[in-house]
Amino acid sequence: MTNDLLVQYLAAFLFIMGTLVVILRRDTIMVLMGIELLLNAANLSLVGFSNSSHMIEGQMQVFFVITIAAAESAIGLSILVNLYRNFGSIKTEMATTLKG
Amino acid sequence: MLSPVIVILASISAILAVMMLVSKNAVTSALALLGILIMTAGIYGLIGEHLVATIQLVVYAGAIMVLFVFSIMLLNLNKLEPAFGLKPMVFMGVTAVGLLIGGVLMKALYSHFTIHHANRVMGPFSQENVKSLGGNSKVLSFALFSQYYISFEVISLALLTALVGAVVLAKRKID
Amino acid sequence: MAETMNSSLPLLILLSPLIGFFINGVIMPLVYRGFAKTPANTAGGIATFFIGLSFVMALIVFVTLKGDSSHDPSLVINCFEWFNFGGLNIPFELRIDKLSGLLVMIITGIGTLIHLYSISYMHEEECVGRYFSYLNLFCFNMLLLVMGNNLALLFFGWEGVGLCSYLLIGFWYSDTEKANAGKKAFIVNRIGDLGFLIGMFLLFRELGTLSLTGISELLHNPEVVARITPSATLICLSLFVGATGKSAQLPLYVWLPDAMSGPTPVSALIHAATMVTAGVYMIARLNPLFELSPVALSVVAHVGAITALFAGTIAIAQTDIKKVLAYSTVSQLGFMFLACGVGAYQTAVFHLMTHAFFKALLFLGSGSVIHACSGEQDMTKMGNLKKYLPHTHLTMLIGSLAISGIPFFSGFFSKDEILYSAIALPNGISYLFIIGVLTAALTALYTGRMMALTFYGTERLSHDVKHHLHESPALMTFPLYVLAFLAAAGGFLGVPHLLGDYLGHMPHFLSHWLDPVVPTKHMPLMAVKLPLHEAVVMIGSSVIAIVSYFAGVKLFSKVMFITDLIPGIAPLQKLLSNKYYVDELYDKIVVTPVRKIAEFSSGIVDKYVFDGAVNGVGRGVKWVSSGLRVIQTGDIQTYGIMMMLGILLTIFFIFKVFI
Amino acid sequence: MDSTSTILSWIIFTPLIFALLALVSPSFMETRLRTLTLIQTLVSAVLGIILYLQFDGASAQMQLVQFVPWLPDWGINYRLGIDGISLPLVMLTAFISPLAILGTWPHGELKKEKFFVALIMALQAGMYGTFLATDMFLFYFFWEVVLIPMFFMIGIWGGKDRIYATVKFFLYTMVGSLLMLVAIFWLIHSSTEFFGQPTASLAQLSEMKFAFDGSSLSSVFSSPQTYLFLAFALAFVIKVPMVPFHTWLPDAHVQAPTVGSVFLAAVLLKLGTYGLMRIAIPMFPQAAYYFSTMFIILGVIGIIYGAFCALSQTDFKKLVAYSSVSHMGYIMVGLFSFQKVAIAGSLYQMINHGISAGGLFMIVGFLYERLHTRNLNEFGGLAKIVPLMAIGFMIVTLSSVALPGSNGFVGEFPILLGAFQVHPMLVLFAGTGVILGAIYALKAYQMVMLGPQTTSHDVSHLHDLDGKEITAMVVLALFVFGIGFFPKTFFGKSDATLENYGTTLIEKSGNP
Amino acid sequence: MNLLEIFPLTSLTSDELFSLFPFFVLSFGAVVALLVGTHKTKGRGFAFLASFGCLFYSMIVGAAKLFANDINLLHGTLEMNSYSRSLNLILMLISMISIVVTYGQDKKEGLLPEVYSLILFATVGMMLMVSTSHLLFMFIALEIMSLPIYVLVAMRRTSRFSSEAGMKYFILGGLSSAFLLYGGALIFGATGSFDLLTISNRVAETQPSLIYYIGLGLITVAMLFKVGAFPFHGWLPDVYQGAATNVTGFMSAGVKLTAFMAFAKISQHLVYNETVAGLHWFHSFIWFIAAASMIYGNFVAISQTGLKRMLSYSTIAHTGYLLLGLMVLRRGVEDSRALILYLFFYALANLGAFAVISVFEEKNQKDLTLDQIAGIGSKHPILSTLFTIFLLSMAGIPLTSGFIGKYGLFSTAVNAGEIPLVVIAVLTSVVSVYYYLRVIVYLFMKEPTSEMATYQRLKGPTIAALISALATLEFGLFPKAIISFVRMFAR
Repeated sequence: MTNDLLVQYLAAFLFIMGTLVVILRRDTIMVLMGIELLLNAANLSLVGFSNSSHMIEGQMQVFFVITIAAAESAIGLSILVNLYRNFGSIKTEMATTLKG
Repeated sequence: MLSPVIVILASISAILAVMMLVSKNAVTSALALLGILIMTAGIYGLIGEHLVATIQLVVYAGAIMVLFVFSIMLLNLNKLEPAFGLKPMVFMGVTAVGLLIGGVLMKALYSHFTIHHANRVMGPFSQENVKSLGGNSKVLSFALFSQYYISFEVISLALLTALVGAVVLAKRKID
Repeated sequence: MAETMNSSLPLLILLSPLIGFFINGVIMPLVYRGFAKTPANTAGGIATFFIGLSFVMALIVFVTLKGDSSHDPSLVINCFEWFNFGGLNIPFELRIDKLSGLLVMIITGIGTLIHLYSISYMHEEECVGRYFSYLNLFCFNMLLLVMGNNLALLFFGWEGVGLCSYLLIGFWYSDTEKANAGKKAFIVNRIGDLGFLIGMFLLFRELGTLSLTGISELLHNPEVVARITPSATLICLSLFVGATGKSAQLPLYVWLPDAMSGPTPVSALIHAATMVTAGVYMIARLNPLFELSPVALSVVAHVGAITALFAGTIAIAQTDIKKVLAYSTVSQLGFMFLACGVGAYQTAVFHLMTHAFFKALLFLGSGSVIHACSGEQDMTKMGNLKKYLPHTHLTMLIGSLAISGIPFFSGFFSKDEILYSAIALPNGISYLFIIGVLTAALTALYTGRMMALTFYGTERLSHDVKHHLHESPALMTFPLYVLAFLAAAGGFLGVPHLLGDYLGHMPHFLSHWLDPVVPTKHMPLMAVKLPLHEAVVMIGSSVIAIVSYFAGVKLFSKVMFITDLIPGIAPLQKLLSNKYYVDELYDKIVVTPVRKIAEFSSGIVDKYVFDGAVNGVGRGVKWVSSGLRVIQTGDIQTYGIMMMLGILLTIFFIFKVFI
Repeated sequence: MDSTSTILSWIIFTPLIFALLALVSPSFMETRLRTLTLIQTLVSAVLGIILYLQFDGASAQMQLVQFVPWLPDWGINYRLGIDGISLPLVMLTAFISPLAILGTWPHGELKKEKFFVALIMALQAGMYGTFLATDMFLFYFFWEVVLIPMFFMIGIWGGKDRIYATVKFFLYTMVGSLLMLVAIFWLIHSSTEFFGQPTASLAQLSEMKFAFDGSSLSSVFSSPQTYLFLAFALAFVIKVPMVPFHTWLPDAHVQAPTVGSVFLAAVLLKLGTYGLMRIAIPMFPQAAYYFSTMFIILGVIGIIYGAFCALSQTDFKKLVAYSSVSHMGYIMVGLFSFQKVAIAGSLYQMINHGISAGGLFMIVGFLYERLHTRNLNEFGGLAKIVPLMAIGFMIVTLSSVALPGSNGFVGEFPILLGAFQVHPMLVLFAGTGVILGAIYALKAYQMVMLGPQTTSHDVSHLHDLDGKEITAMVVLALFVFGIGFFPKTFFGKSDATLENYGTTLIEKSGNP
Repeated sequence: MNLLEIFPLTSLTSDELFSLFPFFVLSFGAVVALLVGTHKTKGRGFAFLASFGCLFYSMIVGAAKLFANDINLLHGTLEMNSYSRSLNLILMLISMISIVVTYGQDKKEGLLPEVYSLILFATVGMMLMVSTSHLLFMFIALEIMSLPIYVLVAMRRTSRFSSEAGMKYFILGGLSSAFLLYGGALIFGATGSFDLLTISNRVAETQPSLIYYIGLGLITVAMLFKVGAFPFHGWLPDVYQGAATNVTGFMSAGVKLTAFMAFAKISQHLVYNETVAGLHWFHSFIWFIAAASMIYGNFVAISQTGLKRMLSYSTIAHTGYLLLGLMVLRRGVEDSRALILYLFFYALANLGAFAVISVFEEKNQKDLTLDQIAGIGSKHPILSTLFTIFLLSMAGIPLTSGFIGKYGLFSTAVNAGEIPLVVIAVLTSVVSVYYYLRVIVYLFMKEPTSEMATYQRLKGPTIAALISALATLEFGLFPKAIISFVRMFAR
């Protein structure tokens, strides 16, 4: 059991947690947070791997991923606002007019 | 040689993650996420990735979380109805599947680290090399502007898109 | 033996009625702007001219054909290639030898007379043009049937005459009965034709040719004979099925009585003189083949004999004059087949000829009677017409005497010869002879009855019929007289030895003349104490004939049915007058089932099985589809869960390989 | 082979050119469209005659071939050619089309006539193409293209249940042809292995041998030839149609406008048998021979079953449709009997059925135009009023009951004769079709023409055939009796091909 | 040692500059469109012109430099060779058509002028995605492609459907891209590189550990999500239905092509790599997914009454067929020809079909139903004929390019011995024929109903439909040119 493995374990756990949040929580804001968590987990694992094998690719990517995450959350939140405007709520089960 | 601090940080963030999943209040969850991010930053720091840790704190823990909390307040979503609209069976099932996948993942990681990790491809940037080259930040910055300029340039498109998109979607006036 | 003369005369004989058909069927309507518009005399004149023309030509050819019994100067002319591919070669070849020549003479000759007769018989009908064109077309097909030097051509004519009889029987088509009669005739014939086809196929498989010349040549070759003998029975029987259809033998005779709903001249020409004898002609023509199969021959003989008796019995209880004649035709044809069956082909042909004479005569006579009685056919409504229709009476009397086999009329010689050969020939069978004698008696009886009911006894005419009663015009009586002469004298072409010697007349002239084509079988009894046997048969039969004929005349000038004399047999009478309920039987066992099957197959099978399967698939797809679309709940969680399961699946697939 | 002659392309593309003409034709042409179509069909017929004259009956080879590279990468090229098998069918198409136009045009105003005309022309182009293509891909291309105009014809101008009928027609054919497509892929793929580079030329493809082992059932179903054959055969027998794949036909016929029915019966069905004759049987002879008995049995069932179904119909058009099922059964029997005579007979039967069925549908059309019903019970005794129609009807009836002297006999006699040499019992059964055929044909004739005059319609003022219809029927009658008496004259040019075809087929099929 | 030696600051050669030129031009154009779009009244027109012009210009440049020498920037971060250049060209064509479709549509649907610049951004993302062979750069490109599309989908701001669709797409898209990222991380962990080529070489040298395969599995899942294969298809019908129709067209054409090309590249390098052992699971997995997608898509499409939704299900089915094409890939790009052809022809048909639909849609309408188009063929023969052509092309009937595409795809599959799957494909495509035909039946053979759709008089979509129809027929009848073109660049 080493730090690297621990970090990877943590990353994996966070990743699963994030997935569960995205799938299980029913209000969009939580779901967005879940996605952030997912990205963060991925970052963690990237950094862990790259660090453990004395590389810097991982860290470099993390910068971009973080930026992307920022952009994504911005768009996500604006979509959420839009959803709120149209449905008066951000519950996902509200927005099920398209089905079948 | 497992460093206890990392263990502590990891376990805290794990607990926070669970909290985030189950908590009824969005703000609580947001704060839990914040916690996780900060813990992650801490771990980055401890394994010697200072620049990443800083950026993690600034961008993530700073900007993004503020954004979230702000929009929670904006749409005053802090009081949420029952969190999971799912039948308990389904909930348990999904969680079980998730954990199963997680377990498989961890097993794979374990085998990786026990079997293959030894003969992995090593890069030049061991801690001391980095030190000798003038520190983590310097190395990364050099790399950023020589090896990653394309990504660096391109990422601006993403940000611009985000900007435009946010404006387009959220702006009140409708013509 | 068949030297080919390059004379196109046979072709002209064949074509001339066809030309007549075209003129009456195509040109006249154009000239007169319409189908019903051609005047009777014009149409009749044209038709008669062309058939007469071919009669003349036939006469010329026939004269060139005469020759002694030794050789057969047959004309074979090849007109053009009909079929020729894949090893099937059927040239359009016409052949005139003594046999076909004789039949051509009969067809064209009697044909001409009947055309003449028809002119005045049909003159007040509409669409006479149609009628005469059909008649000509019939003559064409009939001539093709007898002249075709190839079974396929024979079949051509065979089906062609069937078509014409369909058209002519249904000439008054607006009457459903008559139309149905035509349809029935065609379809029953078709059943026979299938047998004929199968026979041809078998023959082709065995011999590889359908040409008559080829067949007869091959059958002179011993090892070919040896090869096909086993299958000969099958071939002959299936061909004979065709014959039973065309020549109205059991079990396919049912169409002929109904066919009487056609105009009477048609009955005379088609259903007495020519078409119905096609079967006899075919068997006589293929005699070398039939010789190979005693079984088939005896079947032919038995069917013939039984039919003869069967039809005779029916005839005796009929009241419709034409029905009587129809059944008598069936029974006479039975006689011919009996002759063929016992191997006396020449005798069959001989009887064919004489029968053509007297039966045509009788039909035309009855036509004249019906004409006179303004369409009345029921004999119970006639009687004592003798004094109104002298000519008709005279000619019909001769005819009836001929058919009954009163000595020295034509029927006497031919029938007598048949009876004689029924026992005298090697494969002759005595009980068939008995049947024959019985039938002969019956024939005389019902003919006498017919004469009596029609011409003698009390007058039973309804008033207005009586009012219009008149002797037929000369144009109708003339053919009657010609035929009467033939019916009376025709027999002298085949005088038996016994008399032949005394009459200083060359005995069995016709038979000897036909020898090269249809060889004689030598009669074993002929050598020893021949006169005695022949005398016995002859005298016996003539006595029977005379007795029963006059009995018939005498009895039935007073009463109409046997039941009136012997009340005990009323049920029998009923049975007979209903023709043994054969039509009803067929309706039960054939017609109804076919209709049922048809309704079943289109109503049930097609709708529910085949189509049901197809539509079922469609419905199944729709059902699955509506089932599948349920998982698209529109709720994002469902999709997420689906993805999760997808990942699980992936991992499962990965680990299936690794663990 | 290089492009020596372009006449085949002309035959294919003339209708298309006219179709474009019709589509762009200005509004005042609307009334002349029918004339335009007639002109087109006549032009095609003339081209057909020229083709017939150019064709050399002595040679069994593909003639007048044209070769234009199309998709050389995939071995696919625009290859056209004609031989004694396709010649009669092309001629049939060329002659039936003008007759159909003459005889069956609805008297009333037709909606969107422009498109109707264009579709008719496109349909012809497709049919010519299918008969003339000597490239597998091209063949499939045209084979599918034929569907589309027919689909629209039935669907837009059809009767009450037209949509059900047309969709059924399209899908049914689609199932078969898509499986055929897979088989085509397989063929071309193996051609890549066989010749080094892929080729879709029928000539080359038919040089390939596919393993076939008929020793046991398992071995049969483990040999590729079986699957290839079955895939092709399915596509074709659906088109023929062979029982039990026939159910689309009655619906399609009943719903289709008369022109459509005529083309469908006269030519489209022949695509199926042509496919069998050109591709399925000669390319996979052993498999074909192995399954021949099965197909003959199905054919015989088709003959009898179709006849029985026809027997109980009261809808005249349905009756004719089922009679088609019955008659096409003969062709199946002939093709799969592997006898030269029968194969030749089948080819003739294709033409003859085209003529007789076409004629019958024209008659149906005449009656429908005049009385607006197809119910046989509502006719009767018309012969007095419309004698010409009665005569025409009688003539096509004779041809359909295969009376000697009519063309029908020329087809059925050799088929039965040939098939009898190998399957006597089956032919005996098939022969009952001759009887049943007579029954339903005469029944139909009597119900329409004979008997007392019908009371369900006022038929006294019924007008007889007009000039165009007369022309159509006369030409038809000429064909009926011409072929009936002088088959050699009409089919002489096919002999060489048929001879060669039969010989090679029989020796390739391992037929003892 | 000196950092400059490790990270040398190289300057771009003119070749490299030229091959990056299209990206510059497009990004520039996007910004310009953004700016001119702010004009009060004619904003949309200007934005359209600007974006169209830039696209046109960059296409010319791209075409001119099509066969310039290959360049490879920063270990596969950008691989510009004739292959990727041509794909870029196709993508630019697609986005050009969809911009034309958007013109007119935008006013009707009340889309802001930014829509053009967003489309351009997305295009740049797509082009980057097909041009890179660097896993994480692929992630970035994917995001650059997806973010504008999230916005575009949600852009009918007053329509509940649109915002719902945007939400769904965003959430599930984010999830899937996270999978891609994490999968990339795992692969990186296993092999220590992001460059596909390097990875495949390393994998070939040493048997990778399990996380490599799991990472690959995650990436596969992400890709399958983007292309909308069966268990990951959930978003697709809803999003296609909810988005503005021009956007739907753009997605069904562009995103699909991009995702498939990326997927093809990944699987060519990481899976269909003879030297790597034990990747059969991938093959059988894709087999399963393909079959499931065909069956599911086609069967469910049957019971749809909305055209957009029906077409989206048919998209799932087509994904199945395309996966069939993916399975026959080998290392190198030869076999991707059939895939590219099919994708291109399918893109044309889809763009056209959705263009026609958009012509008949009301503002903020949920979907165009079959009843609405009943009997429209007699009122608008031209448009209906165009629509018919597109449907026939999707059904793969001859005369249309769809047939050529299907032919190429299936024959390639048969050559690779995938006959059972091809048979499934063929049988299910019979089902598809049924629902395509049903639309045609409604167009031409049904009687008009009361709620018959009204013609919206949109120039853009009509022109676009016309162009795509012509292209469809042209490639259907004379495919030689395009095929040899593909053959040329997919060398």
